[in-house]
Amino acid sequence: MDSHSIATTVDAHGHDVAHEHEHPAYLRHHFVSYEQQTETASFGMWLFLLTEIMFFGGLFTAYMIYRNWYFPAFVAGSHQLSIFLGSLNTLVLISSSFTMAMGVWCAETKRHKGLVWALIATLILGIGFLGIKSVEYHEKWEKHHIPGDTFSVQSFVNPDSDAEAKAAHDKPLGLDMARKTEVYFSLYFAMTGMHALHMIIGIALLCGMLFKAVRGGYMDGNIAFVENFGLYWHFVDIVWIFLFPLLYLISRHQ
Amino acid sequence: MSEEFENHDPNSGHTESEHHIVGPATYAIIFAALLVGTALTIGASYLEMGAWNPVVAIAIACIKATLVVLFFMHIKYSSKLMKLTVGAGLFTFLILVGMSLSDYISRAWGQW
Amino acid sequence: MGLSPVLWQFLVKWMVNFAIIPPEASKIASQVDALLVFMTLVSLVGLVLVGLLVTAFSILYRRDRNPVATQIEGSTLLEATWTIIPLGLFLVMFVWGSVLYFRIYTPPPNAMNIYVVGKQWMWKAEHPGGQHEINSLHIPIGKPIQLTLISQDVFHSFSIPAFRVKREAIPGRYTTVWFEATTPGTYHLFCTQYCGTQHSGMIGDIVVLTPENYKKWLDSSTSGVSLAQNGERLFASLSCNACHNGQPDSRGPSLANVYGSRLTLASGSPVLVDEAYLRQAILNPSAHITQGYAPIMPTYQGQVSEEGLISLVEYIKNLSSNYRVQQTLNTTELLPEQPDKVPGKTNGAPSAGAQGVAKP
Amino acid sequence: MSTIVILPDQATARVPKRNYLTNENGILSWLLTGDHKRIAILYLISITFFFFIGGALAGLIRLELLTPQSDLMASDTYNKIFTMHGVVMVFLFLVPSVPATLGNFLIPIMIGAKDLAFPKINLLSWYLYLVGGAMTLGAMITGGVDTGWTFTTPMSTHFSNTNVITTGLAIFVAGFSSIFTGLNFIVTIHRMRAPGMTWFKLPLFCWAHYAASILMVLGTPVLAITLVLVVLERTIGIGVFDPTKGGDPILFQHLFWFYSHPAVYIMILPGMGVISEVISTFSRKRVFGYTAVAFSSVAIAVFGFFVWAHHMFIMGVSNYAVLVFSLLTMLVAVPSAIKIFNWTFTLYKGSITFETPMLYAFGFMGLFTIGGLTGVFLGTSGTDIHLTETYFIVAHFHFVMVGGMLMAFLSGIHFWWPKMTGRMYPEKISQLAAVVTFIGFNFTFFPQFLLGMLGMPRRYAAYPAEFQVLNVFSTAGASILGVGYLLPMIYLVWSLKYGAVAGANPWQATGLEWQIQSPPLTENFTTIPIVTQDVYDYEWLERQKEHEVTHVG
Repeated sequence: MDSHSIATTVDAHGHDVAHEHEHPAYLRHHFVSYEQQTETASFGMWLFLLTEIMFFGGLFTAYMIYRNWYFPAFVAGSHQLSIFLGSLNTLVLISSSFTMAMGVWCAETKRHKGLVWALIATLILGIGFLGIKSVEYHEKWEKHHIPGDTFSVQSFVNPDSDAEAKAAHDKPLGLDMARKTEVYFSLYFAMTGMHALHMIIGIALLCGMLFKAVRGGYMDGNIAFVENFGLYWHFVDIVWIFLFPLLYLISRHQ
Repeated sequence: MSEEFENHDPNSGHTESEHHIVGPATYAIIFAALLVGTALTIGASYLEMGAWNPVVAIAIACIKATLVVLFFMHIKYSSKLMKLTVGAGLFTFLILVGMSLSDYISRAWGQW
Repeated sequence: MGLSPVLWQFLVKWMVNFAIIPPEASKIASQVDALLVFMTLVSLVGLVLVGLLVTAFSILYRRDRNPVATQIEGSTLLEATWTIIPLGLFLVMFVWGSVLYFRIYTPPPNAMNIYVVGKQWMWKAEHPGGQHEINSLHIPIGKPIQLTLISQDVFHSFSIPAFRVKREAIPGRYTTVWFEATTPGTYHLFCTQYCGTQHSGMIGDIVVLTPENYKKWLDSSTSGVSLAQNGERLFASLSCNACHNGQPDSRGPSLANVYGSRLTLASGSPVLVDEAYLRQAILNPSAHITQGYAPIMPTYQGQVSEEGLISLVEYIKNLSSNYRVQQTLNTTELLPEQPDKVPGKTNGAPSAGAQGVAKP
Repeated sequence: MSTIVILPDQATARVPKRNYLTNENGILSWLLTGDHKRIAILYLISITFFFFIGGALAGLIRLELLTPQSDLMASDTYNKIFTMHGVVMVFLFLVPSVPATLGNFLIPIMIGAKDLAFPKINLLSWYLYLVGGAMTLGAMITGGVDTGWTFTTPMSTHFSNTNVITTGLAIFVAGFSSIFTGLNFIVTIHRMRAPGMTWFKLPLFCWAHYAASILMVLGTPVLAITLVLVVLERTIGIGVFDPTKGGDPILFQHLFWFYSHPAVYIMILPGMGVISEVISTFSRKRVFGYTAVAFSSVAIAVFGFFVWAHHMFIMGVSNYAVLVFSLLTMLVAVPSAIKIFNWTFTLYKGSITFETPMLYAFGFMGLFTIGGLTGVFLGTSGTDIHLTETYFIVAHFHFVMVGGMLMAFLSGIHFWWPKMTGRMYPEKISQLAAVVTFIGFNFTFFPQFLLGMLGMPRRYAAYPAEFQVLNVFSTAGASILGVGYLLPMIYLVWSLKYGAVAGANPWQATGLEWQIQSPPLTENFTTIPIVTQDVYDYEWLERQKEHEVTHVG
């Protein structure tokens, strides 16, 4: 604690220049050991995921309140969603979570090929998820189920005019309740939209990671990024695990 | 929150939780369990259970999420601090949802 | 060294009228003030205590007098003292305050109901007798008055400092507050929830009158059509009576004496019929179907203004028999006893006189 | 009056040549720095900038309220000005003020670390803050926004045609800046402590920041999603808060206050941390009831999440919810009372001197006590009905935020100024500034309590003439207050060049930050310290000094 001694010099970007004992190059200057650095990184990532929980928390709160208020509208609204596509997407996302977990394992055990293939699989599955989601969104667009000025309650006041509503044997809703389906679709788009946004951010990060992995990255033991991305990807998966039953499944009975 | 404040030295603390590598076998089992859970929840949605439909669906979703958190996200093998962090997030989430709902539920009190 | 004369005038005027609380003009005001005085005293004691201690310690233990500090870890006893005593005092305030809160927001059953609609940037008061006011409210002393508030657009807040009451007017939902004025006079009415450009212009007068003067005012400012009468016309012009007529084969439930009763809805849940329920049932009938009836009622959202809804609600509240409903249904004749006051708006054109149909 | 200040011999003393300020030169070395101390300086500059913008807006508000009519400006201009004042002061000054400047600078040093856990994220959070600030300024210049800083729906979604979207997104971005700061602090305090630095050897400053960071991390995202929904409602017309589509505007209030109530603890807790340090140092004494003060910070953070609906007592929430939230509000008032009494008793048997930071701290204690106690008036549901939405609430939160937080901020800036710059501020004039600020503050805001009691509503451009005298008092006080804030600005800048050389530990304080040179090295410590002494251990410090003397002798 002698303030005037000049011992080691450390530059602002954290690379030890004069430390005698061996440290890997990726150990940043302010950490004592690599373990401290990775633990710190994953703790930070978890705290970030907590903010994500709260971020979606507001939407879940809104969903619970309005589902109780406008149950028939939520039933009719959920009949507009395809269980097949929803289930397929769940399958896709769980698989991508699995491949990502395998990717983390490959990185931990320094399997270069495995990591690259796991990341490619994750990437394809992630893009596949968004593809299926966009098919669903497109259908909503065509049927004027996007909230806003163009929103149409036709499918709900006159279910016979609508294939999905007819298939679900929907009874016509009163105009007032039919209008409340806009609340359902507002939440549907807000929740799945926020989820999709997280997927898009994830895919962008994944591309960068894959690029680095192909060129031999992450084989030197510095896999904090892979691990933390894994945490993020699994979190996005968990959000979907809740969105799928809430939006697609639980309201199907009336 | 008391464990969080126990007097432990952060630099010796990390050695207690030696980095645990979860193997492909575990991942495969969890993956299979998640698929089974998905199938179950879809199947359950076709059954007529009245008020129990959402309960069952949410329960299955919670189990699935727990599996992902514990194994895919390695919380089962992580330090107490991490477990506590996850718990804190869940707790605050429940506060947000629960206390907001408390207003909505009790608005109708005295109205029957 | 002259004070500016303008400032001097202010000061004199202010000192003459100095007050730290507004006049107490309602029954609840003195009760609120009692709690305020209690809280102010507790606060002063706390503040003086902290102030004295800080001053005393600063003098006694300044470095000149006490060059070496005595290290003290703390004292559990003291910690407990200043945890428990404030907590106890706060809990007293909590209980006392909550009692007042429930009193202010639980109208007595015999209260006279006045409807207030807030819009950017004015208050519209609708008296049951058909008196309409803008930015003012005339009320008698000695009678509990319930305000049923709603907003047409954004949040507003109906505040009467002299009565110590305040309630937000919320878009899409009724809220209530009540008071009993005690002293005649004119008091401030403020909108206290920020509501846009002319927020500070959304003010008015609460005119508290003696019962005699109030009666005079009522007679001199009536529009001739009470809320219920206007509601009756709306009821007919919107053809509500086609279904809600109390006949054995009617498609809608009878509305006579429905106010204040407990209904069972089609969903099986019981509900108390109050103003808010009636309003909701007109706008969102699907969720408010009485058990045993088919969900065929159309919504009137967008077709009736808030004032029209108030008239309808007031009409249904006062409906004690279906006799006149059926009369109008059979004869399409309306309000035969009122033709002189509303010339040209009687037979044959029932809708012409009804106020409250929303403009397209 | 005696002083504890011990400065090195000014004839020979120099500010150390090698320090974090001189380590690298050039503008890029600042803009791309990972050094928590440099980022703190960057924050200090940008926050001061926004503080003076917000302050200028406050001056305009007070000028307008000099007369009952809206004569200086039209009412919509007035509305835009108080909205901007709120947005700038809350999101761009108060929330980041102490944490992003003093917290950033000191937390790593106090716990014996070389830097925060994530230096790049720390820098990112400053850039996010700048982007948020720039967007806010952009919104202000291109027509302003007139919803109030609370963005009440449906006012903000459907009835305002001003720049709500830009401002909302600005707050969204600034919110992420705050999230990253909080995240960084939590991780740092958990993971980066020096050997021997146990939780109960942490300075209370760190405890307070830890508690505030929990609120930042868990509260801010709820505000973020709420603002996203408001923006979506304005742009594409979704129907979550819109009553005409079946949404509930009160849900917006719930979500908004779920963040914005804890936000007041985000603002005040770091200030409390500063006060703990200052009072301990200038009384030469360990903080009375260290554990109680530490845990009361955490208690405030935890309870802070349970009380948000007390902002909505008259908004038509259920009466039973009001009961619950009012009761919980009373509970959250207790830890604040505990802190006040513990600070008071820290003085007991101390050896007190009255340097500027201590004067500000006394100011804090007085004003925060008033602010806290009047908070109880508002947390009590029965009296809240009369007092809410009036000038009483304006006075209350200014007593807590300006009287509390800003006093603490200035106290901390003066206290650590020698550490940050290596030079002392001029003592006499700064003591004068502290007194002027205190007097000006009371002059400005105490009349507002009376105005509120009398029922004058807040956010009124024009008001009934009977309220004028008190408003004149308030405006007069504001001009004194303005002088009080300008003075430090001037003499602190002056001291950068002409201030006395401070030396490592001018206050003879115990914290780790005082055991290293001023200004510190980029890496803070040449060797990671091993902490053996207790926190606020003045006896250890005495021994340390004796040891040095004998050593030199």
